[in-house]
Amino acid sequence: MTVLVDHETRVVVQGITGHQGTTHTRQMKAFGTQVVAGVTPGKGGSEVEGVPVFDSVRDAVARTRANASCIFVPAPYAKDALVEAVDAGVRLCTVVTEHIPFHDMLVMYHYAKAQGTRIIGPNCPGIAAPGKAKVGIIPNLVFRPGRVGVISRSGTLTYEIVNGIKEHGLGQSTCIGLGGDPVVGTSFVDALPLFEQDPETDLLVMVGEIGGTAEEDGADYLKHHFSKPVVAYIAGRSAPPGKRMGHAGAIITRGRGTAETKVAALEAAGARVARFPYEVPDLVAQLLAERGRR
Amino acid sequence: MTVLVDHETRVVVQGITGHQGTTHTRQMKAFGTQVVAGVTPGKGGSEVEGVPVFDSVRDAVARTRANASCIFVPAPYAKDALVEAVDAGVRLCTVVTEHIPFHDMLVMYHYAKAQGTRIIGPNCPGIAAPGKAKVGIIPNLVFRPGRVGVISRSGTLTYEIVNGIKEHGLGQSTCIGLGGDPVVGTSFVDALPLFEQDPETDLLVMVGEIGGTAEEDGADYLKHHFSKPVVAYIAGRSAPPGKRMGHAGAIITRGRGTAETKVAALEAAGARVARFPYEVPDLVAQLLAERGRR
Amino acid sequence: MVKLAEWRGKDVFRKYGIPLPRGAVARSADEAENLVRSGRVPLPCVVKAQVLAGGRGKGGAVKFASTPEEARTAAAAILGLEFKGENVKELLLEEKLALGRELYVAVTLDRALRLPILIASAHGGVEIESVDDAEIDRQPVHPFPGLTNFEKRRAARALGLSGGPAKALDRLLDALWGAFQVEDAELVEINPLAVVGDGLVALDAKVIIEDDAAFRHPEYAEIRDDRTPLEEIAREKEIAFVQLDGNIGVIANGAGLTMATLDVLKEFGGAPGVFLDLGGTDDPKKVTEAFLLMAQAKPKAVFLNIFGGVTRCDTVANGLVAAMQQVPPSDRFPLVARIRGNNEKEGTEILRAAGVVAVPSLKESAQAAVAAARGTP
Amino acid sequence: MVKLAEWRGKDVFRKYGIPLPRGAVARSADEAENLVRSGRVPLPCVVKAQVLAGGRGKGGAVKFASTPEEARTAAAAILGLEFKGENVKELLLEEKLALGRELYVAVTLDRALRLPILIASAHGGVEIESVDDAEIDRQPVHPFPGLTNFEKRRAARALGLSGGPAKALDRLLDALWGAFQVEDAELVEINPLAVVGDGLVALDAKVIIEDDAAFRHPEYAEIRDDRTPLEEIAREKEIAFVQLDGNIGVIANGAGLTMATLDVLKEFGGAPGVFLDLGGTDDPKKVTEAFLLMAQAKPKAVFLNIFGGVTRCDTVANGLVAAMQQVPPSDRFPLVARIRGNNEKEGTEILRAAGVVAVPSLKESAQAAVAAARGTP
Repeated sequence: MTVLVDHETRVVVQGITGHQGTTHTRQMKAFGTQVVAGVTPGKGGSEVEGVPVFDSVRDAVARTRANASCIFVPAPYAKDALVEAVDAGVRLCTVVTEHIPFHDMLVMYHYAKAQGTRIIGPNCPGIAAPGKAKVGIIPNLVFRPGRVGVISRSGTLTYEIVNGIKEHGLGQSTCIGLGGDPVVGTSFVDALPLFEQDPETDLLVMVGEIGGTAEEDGADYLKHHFSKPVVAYIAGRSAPPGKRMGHAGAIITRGRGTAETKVAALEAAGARVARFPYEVPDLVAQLLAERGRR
Repeated sequence: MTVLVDHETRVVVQGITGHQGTTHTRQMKAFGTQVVAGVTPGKGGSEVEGVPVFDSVRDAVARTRANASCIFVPAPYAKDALVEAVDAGVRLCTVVTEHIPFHDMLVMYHYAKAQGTRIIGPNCPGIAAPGKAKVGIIPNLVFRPGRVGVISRSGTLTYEIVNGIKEHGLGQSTCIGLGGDPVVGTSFVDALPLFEQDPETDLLVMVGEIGGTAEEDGADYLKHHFSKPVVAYIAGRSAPPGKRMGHAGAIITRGRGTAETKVAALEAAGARVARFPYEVPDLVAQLLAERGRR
Repeated sequence: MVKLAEWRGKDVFRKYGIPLPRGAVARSADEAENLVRSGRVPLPCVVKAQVLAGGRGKGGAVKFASTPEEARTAAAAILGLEFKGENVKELLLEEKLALGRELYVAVTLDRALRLPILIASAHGGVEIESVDDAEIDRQPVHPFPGLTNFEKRRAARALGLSGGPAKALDRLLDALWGAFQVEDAELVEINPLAVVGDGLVALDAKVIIEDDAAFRHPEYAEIRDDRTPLEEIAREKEIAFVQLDGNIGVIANGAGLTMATLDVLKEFGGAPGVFLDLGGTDDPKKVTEAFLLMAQAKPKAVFLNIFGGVTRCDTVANGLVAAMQQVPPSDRFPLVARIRGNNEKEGTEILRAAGVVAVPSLKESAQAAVAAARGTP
Repeated sequence: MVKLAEWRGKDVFRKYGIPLPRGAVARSADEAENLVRSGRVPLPCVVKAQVLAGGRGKGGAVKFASTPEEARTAAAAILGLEFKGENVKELLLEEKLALGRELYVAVTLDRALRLPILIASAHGGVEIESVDDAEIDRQPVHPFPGLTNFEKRRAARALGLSGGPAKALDRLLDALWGAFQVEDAELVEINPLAVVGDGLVALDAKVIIEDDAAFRHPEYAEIRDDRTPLEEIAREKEIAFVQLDGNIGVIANGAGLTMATLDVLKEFGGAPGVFLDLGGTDDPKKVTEAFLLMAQAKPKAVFLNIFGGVTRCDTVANGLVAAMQQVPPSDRFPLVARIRGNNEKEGTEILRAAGVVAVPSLKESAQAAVAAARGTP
């Protein structure tokens, strides 16, 4: 494994018979992922996209040795679905579901952590390692195997930037979309060490947003523990304080979590910060070239 | 450190101003333990047995670098006291308090585990390493430094047996009283690896009781992972099924957890099982002598 | 532990919304008849002795009635029965339902896992101990996330339920889990849980409340169905009291030491009777209290085995000698005392000086106690 | 998020047993006077505008009254005020208490810790943002053990409370914690919390309920104090709606992409107005709905920026062209569309064929949108 997923990753899709579950099972398989099982209570015994469906994650794991889960079940049932995966021994769960109450997510996060399961998300595009595996919903078309790592709090903006990297003729090692909710299972600080240790990543792209202090905390980690070049972009420079910009994470309150503080922290940590998404690929190419020259 | 406590152990006594807290602070100090702090809310700033008292464990840890706690607070407040110690960063907690509702103990156990804190007890005599440190209430007089490890589910029966070992001219490396409640923080299975790895322990004495299957589980561990000689004793051979023998742990229900099944499991695992407490020291001496001859 | 009688257990279940047959409690044949006549209990009905032991059906402690007169007759027949040592003083009268399958569900503690477990079996209506292990589904439930949907779905599968009854189970298990947690229960058990039409009904209720949580539950303070006056005193003094068949009273401190004492006494042919466990303490006051309590139990001989940790043995011995004076001559008994620990030599001498057999060795003192009970000193 | 008006927040507090001044809501001067005359609100009393913004005292939205007439006058003066953009339609009348110190307590979420935090400050009665950080005590509270005694003791210390008020705080914090959890709140805040004699009274209430938990709380469904009709439609369609000051309408999918679009528009001198975020989806139906919704907002120009992941761009483009036909000519606006992803070339061509400015580059398309809004194509 390089960063969390690889050829050994065996995915169970929770909520596979829903529209999203089915669509993205197809996409994950097209990506080359081993999607070994689906779960929808009451639909055990059927098949979706050639994948056997089980009534419970426990059954799915017992029969298919699934070791990663991709959760699409509706928000009111997401907490139980996550606990089910954890109890079945699944140690990596991508939660795509949006609108999960943060009170539920608090339980999910601390329960999973206690049992040794990593959550990516919720309300996130998931994780993908081109040429290896994808657990989530990032469009396949933006990827191309390469040596640029990407960690992002955004969804479609991640696609935009990852696609930009591809169109620039570069490729990605692993890309993680953390999700933009107030409480996420994996934050920048949690994800950065994985890329620092990953021999397949030469450079890291961090895509942040206003709201919270995850980028500042990430910058602190960069400063003290990260040796690879970093290109960053922070969305929302022009967003007014106090307004929720789309999802609950992206809000500036009490003067904390502004684009300015994030950009300043990242620059102080040695990252090159793009002012616009379309500047990212150029900066990446430039830093890789500089690195190559050394 | 050999088994959990040593000269580096710095004890904070929660509930130090109570009768038990004060008495055993004196005893622990007499044993040679570094008792660095006490906690009783509202009594911060005072002193007990020469030990400074604080209003909170957080304060106590900040000021004295306490790293182990001995909890004497009454049962209704024990859960909160434990959480307080855990949150203050204490990673070893001996809970002497008896009559803690097991529903509370379930929360205590799983919360402490998630945060990386080991609980010994509740309703237990605690842990002692003669010549090093004691966190708990085992009478000082039964000890003498040596190379016999003791793990016991009992209280006074532990004293009886440990004293017997001393009177036989032998000594103990570390002695842990696990407590006899239905839910304990550290069971035989949890404690055995510590003694297996302890270079100062040559032989282990296991003192069990009827009720539950902790001894059977321990025997299973012995069989597969334990290399040192073991002498065991199981109390309650003549106790009738369905009667609670003193505390909630010691009850035989549904034919499980009888003295017979425990003795059989231990013997099958290679332990020498004494029929009466007073046989233990002889068996210990005999096995040590055999070992010496080899 | 507090075992609740069926009707009290059902009161708990009712509080949490678990469906029950309509019914009411009667303490006399008159009352039973009136409950039926007034329509509070519909006919036909079942009349059940409110005792804690199982096997009531086979034991004649459950009868059926189709008329008020039959209800009276059944009540009269059951009241006053002695059922497995309990006198029947209360009856539960309930409507007799047209039953489908009978299931089993319970929540209790799994000590090894340190988690509550939800137990479900499609084979209800019999003692769960008699059901094959493969037919019993056990699921640990973690108290942090609490009981979850997938656990309830698995239980439904184990019970063979779908549709309406599965939906009813979903609500019922939430209620059962709530009762287990909020009431500080050791066990909440429904056996049988009957499928009635599209729903489920709890035909019996077994609820055991944990003693240690009594401080949170003053409502259970008065329910101590099975306590003798001596047991009551012991409880007040926080001394564990166990009644066995023999004639040697045992006073010891700590459950393990008490049981070991028992084992040794038996080895030498002794028959332990009442025994008192002071817990881990060597508090001389508690030793004295246990001694005086023991005097009331009128044993043939008493074996006192205290391992002194904190207190000095001479202090304990002095307290004991003082207590002996308080026992009226008619109630006196031969005493063998073993006090170990701090200053044990001094303590032993004080006892001997007061005429008490005091031997430091557990083996020898046990032998002495057995001899004393036989009247062969 | 649902911000509750003070009186609704106090209704929540009442449910959990938090002590409050006696009071009632009035929606007219008559009603205000009657509340006082009938004794439902004791005199002297305070009359408070029920608006969501802070700083009511200084803003003339809080008045005092000693007689029913004064209550009427105060009510009449406040009702109809426009306070920071809100029309005052409701008043809360409450008894005026003899106050001691004014404190601050709240529970909210700490995102970085991923734990709720209990916030306490002895400096209540002012905006907490204006209080020095050193004077604010913050404690994470883990939801598994829940709020514990030591946390409550530390809060009492931070608030400088002991004796009766400390005991009152103990109960109050349990209630506040309960409200935070059970109501799925983002924030429960009491500021000021007043020491009144030996007790504590919540003089104000700020409660914010999380939108995502709406499925558990139908009781809050009707309370959406600050929604315009367009916002209401957007909510129903599950489209995030944000109203800014400018004149360029923005439709994008995903919060990050939406904000990035904003940043680029501003860079080129554009002023974004209403913007609609479809969330992470590229569902053509949702694109169409957003487009029609945007038409109602009457923007000067619209910039549509969709990154297509699952759906093909040509499908989205066709849907968009179809939607354009549905907008009445009077409501039409210049449209710049950027659709990236699968089949983007085909999609862009479909749009161009329909007369839409369609540029794949974010930079160029943003420039085009700004130009369109200026009327300089």
